[in-house]
Amino acid sequence: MKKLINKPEDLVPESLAGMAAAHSDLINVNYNPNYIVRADAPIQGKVGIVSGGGSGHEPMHGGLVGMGMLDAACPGEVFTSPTPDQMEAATKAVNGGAGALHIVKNYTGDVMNFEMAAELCLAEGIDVEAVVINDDVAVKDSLYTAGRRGVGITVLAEKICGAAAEQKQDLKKVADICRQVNANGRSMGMALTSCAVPSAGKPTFEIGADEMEIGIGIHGEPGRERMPLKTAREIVGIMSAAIISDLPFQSGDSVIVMVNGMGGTPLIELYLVFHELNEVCKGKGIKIVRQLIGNYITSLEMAGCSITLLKTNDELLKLWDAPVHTPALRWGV
Amino acid sequence: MKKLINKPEDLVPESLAGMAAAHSDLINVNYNPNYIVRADAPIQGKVGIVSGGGSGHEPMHGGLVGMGMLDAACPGEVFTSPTPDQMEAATKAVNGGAGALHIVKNYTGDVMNFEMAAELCLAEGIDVEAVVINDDVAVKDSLYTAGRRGVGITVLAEKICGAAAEQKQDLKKVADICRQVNANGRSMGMALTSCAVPSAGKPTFEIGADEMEIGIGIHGEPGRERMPLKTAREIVGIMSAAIISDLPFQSGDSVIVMVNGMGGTPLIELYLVFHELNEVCKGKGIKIVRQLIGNYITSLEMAGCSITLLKTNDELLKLWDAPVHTPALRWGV
Amino acid sequence: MVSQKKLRAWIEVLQKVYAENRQYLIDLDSAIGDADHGINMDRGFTNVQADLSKTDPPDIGAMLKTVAMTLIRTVGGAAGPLYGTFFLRASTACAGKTELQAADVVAMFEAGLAGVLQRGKAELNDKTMVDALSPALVAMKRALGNGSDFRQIIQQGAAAAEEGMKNTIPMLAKKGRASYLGERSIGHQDPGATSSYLLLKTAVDVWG
Amino acid sequence: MVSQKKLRAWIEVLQKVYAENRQYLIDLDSAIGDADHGINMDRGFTNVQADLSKTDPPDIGAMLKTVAMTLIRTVGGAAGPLYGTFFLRASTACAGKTELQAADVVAMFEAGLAGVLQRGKAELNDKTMVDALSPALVAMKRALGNGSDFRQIIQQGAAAAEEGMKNTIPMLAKKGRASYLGERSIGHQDPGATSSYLLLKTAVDVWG
Ligand SMILES: Nc1ncnc2c1ncn2[C@@H]1O[C@H](COP(=O)(O)OP(=O)(O)O)[C@@H](O)[C@H]1O
Ligand SMILES: Nc1ncnc2c1ncn2[C@@H]1O[C@H](COP(=O)(O)OP(=O)(O)O)[C@@H](O)[C@H]1O
Ligand SMILES: [Mg+2]
Ligand SMILES: [Mg+2]
Ligand SMILES: [Mg+2]
Ligand SMILES: [Mg+2]
Repeated sequence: MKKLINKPEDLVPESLAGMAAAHSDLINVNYNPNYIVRADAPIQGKVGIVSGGGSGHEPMHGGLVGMGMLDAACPGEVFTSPTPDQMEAATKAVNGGAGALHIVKNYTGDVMNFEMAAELCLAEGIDVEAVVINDDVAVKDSLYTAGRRGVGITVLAEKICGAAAEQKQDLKKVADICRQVNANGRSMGMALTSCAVPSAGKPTFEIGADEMEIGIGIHGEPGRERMPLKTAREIVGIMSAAIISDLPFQSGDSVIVMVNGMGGTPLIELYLVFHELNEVCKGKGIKIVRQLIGNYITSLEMAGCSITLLKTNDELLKLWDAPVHTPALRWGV
Repeated sequence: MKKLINKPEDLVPESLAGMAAAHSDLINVNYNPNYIVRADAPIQGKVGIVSGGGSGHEPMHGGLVGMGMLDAACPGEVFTSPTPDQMEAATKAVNGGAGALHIVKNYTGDVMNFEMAAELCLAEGIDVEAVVINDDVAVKDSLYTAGRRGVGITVLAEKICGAAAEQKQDLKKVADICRQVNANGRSMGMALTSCAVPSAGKPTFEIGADEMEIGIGIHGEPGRERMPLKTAREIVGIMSAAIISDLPFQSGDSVIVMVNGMGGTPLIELYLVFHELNEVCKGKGIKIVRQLIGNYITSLEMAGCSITLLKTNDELLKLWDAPVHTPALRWGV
Repeated sequence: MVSQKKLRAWIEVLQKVYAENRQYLIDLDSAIGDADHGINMDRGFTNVQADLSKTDPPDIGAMLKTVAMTLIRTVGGAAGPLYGTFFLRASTACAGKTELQAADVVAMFEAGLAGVLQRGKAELNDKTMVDALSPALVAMKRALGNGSDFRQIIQQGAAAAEEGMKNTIPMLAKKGRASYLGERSIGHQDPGATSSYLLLKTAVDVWG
Repeated sequence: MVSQKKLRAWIEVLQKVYAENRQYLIDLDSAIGDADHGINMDRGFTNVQADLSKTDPPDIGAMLKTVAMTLIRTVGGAAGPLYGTFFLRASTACAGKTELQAADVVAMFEAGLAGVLQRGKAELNDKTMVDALSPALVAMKRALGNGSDFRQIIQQGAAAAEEGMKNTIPMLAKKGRASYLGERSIGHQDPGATSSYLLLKTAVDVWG
């Protein structure tokens, strides 16, 4: 598969160099170990919000670093969890004495690496709480498995926790809010085409010209079911039913919605998907109070989308509306 | 090619319905004829900035409607110019007595339809100036041909003219600024894969697994040259050389830069492209003072990118920095 | 001679013709344009058909005006204003008439072509619809001057349009989207010249 | 008995083995994971090789600690912390030693496996690297108890690892990325069990 890159092994650092050059007002980039921090870090007395994961999901996480959102992001190799030394260094760089929240997506690799990093940070006297995001309803949850994957809710949690931290709420409270967001959020994705990891050099999976994968993971992990391509209305029907019945979301609920592109799907289609979702929610009496539509948690050039619903309340909504200024998300400034 | 749609003929209105539902604070959508206007239109004494073109280039133009940018956008069918009745109705809807600027991309269809619309508006006593954007250096310019295509500079012109109109500058002045932006801006695109018009149902062009098209148009029109895929560094070298030598941009110039994704290229690659472009500009003494990196003027799901450079000055830069609040571009509010 | 009914039949059959040739015109436009000419013509004449079916225009001029306004309103692209202007001017040439003599038909095409030339500013050999329409008009005028009968006049117009359409193949495009291709436009038949040929060929089929 | 030099040779050859098996491990991980296990192992051991070449560790414990820290620092994913912890615990078991007797080698693997179990919390039959490592340890302990010679002990460990690796094919994954697949994970060999088998097979090749 064709890419706009030089060498696969240089993709991550060269892309980081582009971010550094483009957003020097917002962020600083550190290499070896790789991490991105707010230009004004550390902020005394403020909980540092640190996240990270494999690269290839841009703008998440690096594009979400800035005022009101992440203090630091650790980019791993493409689709590979970053390493504990990155997370440790990033956590130290943003530590303003109030500790740090690690927002971790529930993948074995991410969880274990963040665990090791937290051990290292605690050993150095930095207070760390980790919240593991696991919102993907495509995966059957169980105590005896790796459990659900962390997907779209990560973006919403980072925004909301970032706002809480900006208000100087303490680590316990910010972590509680993060758990609350995770508990009230659900997502599901689907793919029309595969992505290709640059250093692998070929598509991660094969998919027929008339097929789609429902429940795809953001690394191209196979989903719930391979089926013939359907209309957007039918697809949104399947995905929203799985999401809504899971929490369950109920008539009268207010929700923040994200219709997210996987990277290769044009915006015109994402707005159509949002239109269909809006119709479904109207029909069920679920009130969409805020929405994000675009590419936020992607899977390289994969075509497809994901839908995220977060049941919200006044507190969460106020945090959502609070100012944010990052390369990818900006309002109120 | 697979799409997240219902029926091809419903794509445009259903996607508009999604935009209307998502951004009711910013825009209103009118159907039959289709156009998008600022929620607060018309604004008395303010020049109305109207643009439009075929759909499939989202977020341009509909996503650029709002405070400080477009007053109205007319979406045509996919890759097909909108019609004079759309433009006429949109112009009337935003006319606050100070006339309207039509920002037209230089395609025969767009130019002729906007011409007919301007005739209709003038007949109704609305002052209209039209500026035709033609910044694409991939196409040889000549008095005896259709001339250069309008591409990336359109986005920058819409931002800058929108700011000038917001300051209540008059129609002549706003049109002059638009011509100045066009005269000082140059772009070029390239593609790794084809797009597919939904109602055509198959890729617009064939391209080999190791090939790229340099100088592609935003409708998948063939470009300057088909050649074997090169590294991002070489590709940026070719594109930036064509752009820089054309104006020409010179050592000491300050530029606003856009690295634009064609729709199917992931952000991680666009930042890498920006990094390479930044290196080229540094080497030539060209100072990048502002930049946009992302999908702004797309070609459905085509993979590839375009580069736009605009030679700027204090006046243009101030207009660039002025607040803007649209679905796709927002700062200062 | 052609009655208003026959003229209407021409327009109605054109809808079928463009529907049938949709893919063909798309393919031609894929090679040197943006792959929508077949979609545009099909959409335009389908709308024309729908609009016409709702009205009973008093004369040919009024009928062609409906055709023109619908094409302008629903086609877009280059073809919309061009064919829209073609039929708008043609309608003026037929104002108040309920049947057309051979000379009227030629005058109608002449007015239409003049509109296309004024709107699009193309010249002969620019590789556009003009390269089909213009030879067709020349041939029809010659046949009219020769005293040929109605059927022959239209037939000769269609034959010239066909030749003109084929002659666009080796041309280098100077107008429209294909002009962006420069040398690479050579070797492909122009989609607009093709839809213009179909306009005349259908006239022969319906009126002949 | 294995000298520090031979142990170092094992690590060095592992770099070649993972480079050679890069695509094989990618393909296995494509089927039930995210197609990076070959890339991860290759990157990790290439970095180990580079780091080792810059140092001359006084004993096996120090050498394995370098291996562990480099893996932790450069692999990421699930494999990084798991193999990192494996070598970290193995290094502790070999602290201060410059050569290992058969019992030391078995103790080294036992400590490593304990680390993997603690870090990953997988159980036997969860379809992970534990399904290769755990049978290997059982076989090596049995062979050691039987009084087998050094070569036999390692050979029997590798044979058990190979069998364990193959036994992962019909298993339903309960840990790691493959567990997201549920029933669809059945019928594929686990990539991590495969890289663990290669660890033991290479020991046989280098030490045997
Ligand atoms: N300036 C012009 N004058 C006459 N005909 C033109 C001109 N420009 C384009 N055309 C015709 O229009 C045709 C393309 O129409 P269409 O594909 O519907 O529009 P678009 O190029 O906007 O997609 C061309 O094949 C050509 O015959
Ligand atoms: N909890 C666990 N315990 C032991 N091994 C595990 C566990 N989770 C995953 N593994 C092993 O890790 C392998 C995948 O490694 P790798 O592909 O490098 O990481 P990732 O899954 O993060 O992409 C699996 O094949 C499996 O053998
Ligand atoms: Mg991985
Ligand atoms: Mg078109
Ligand atoms: Mg066309
Ligand atoms: Mg993997």
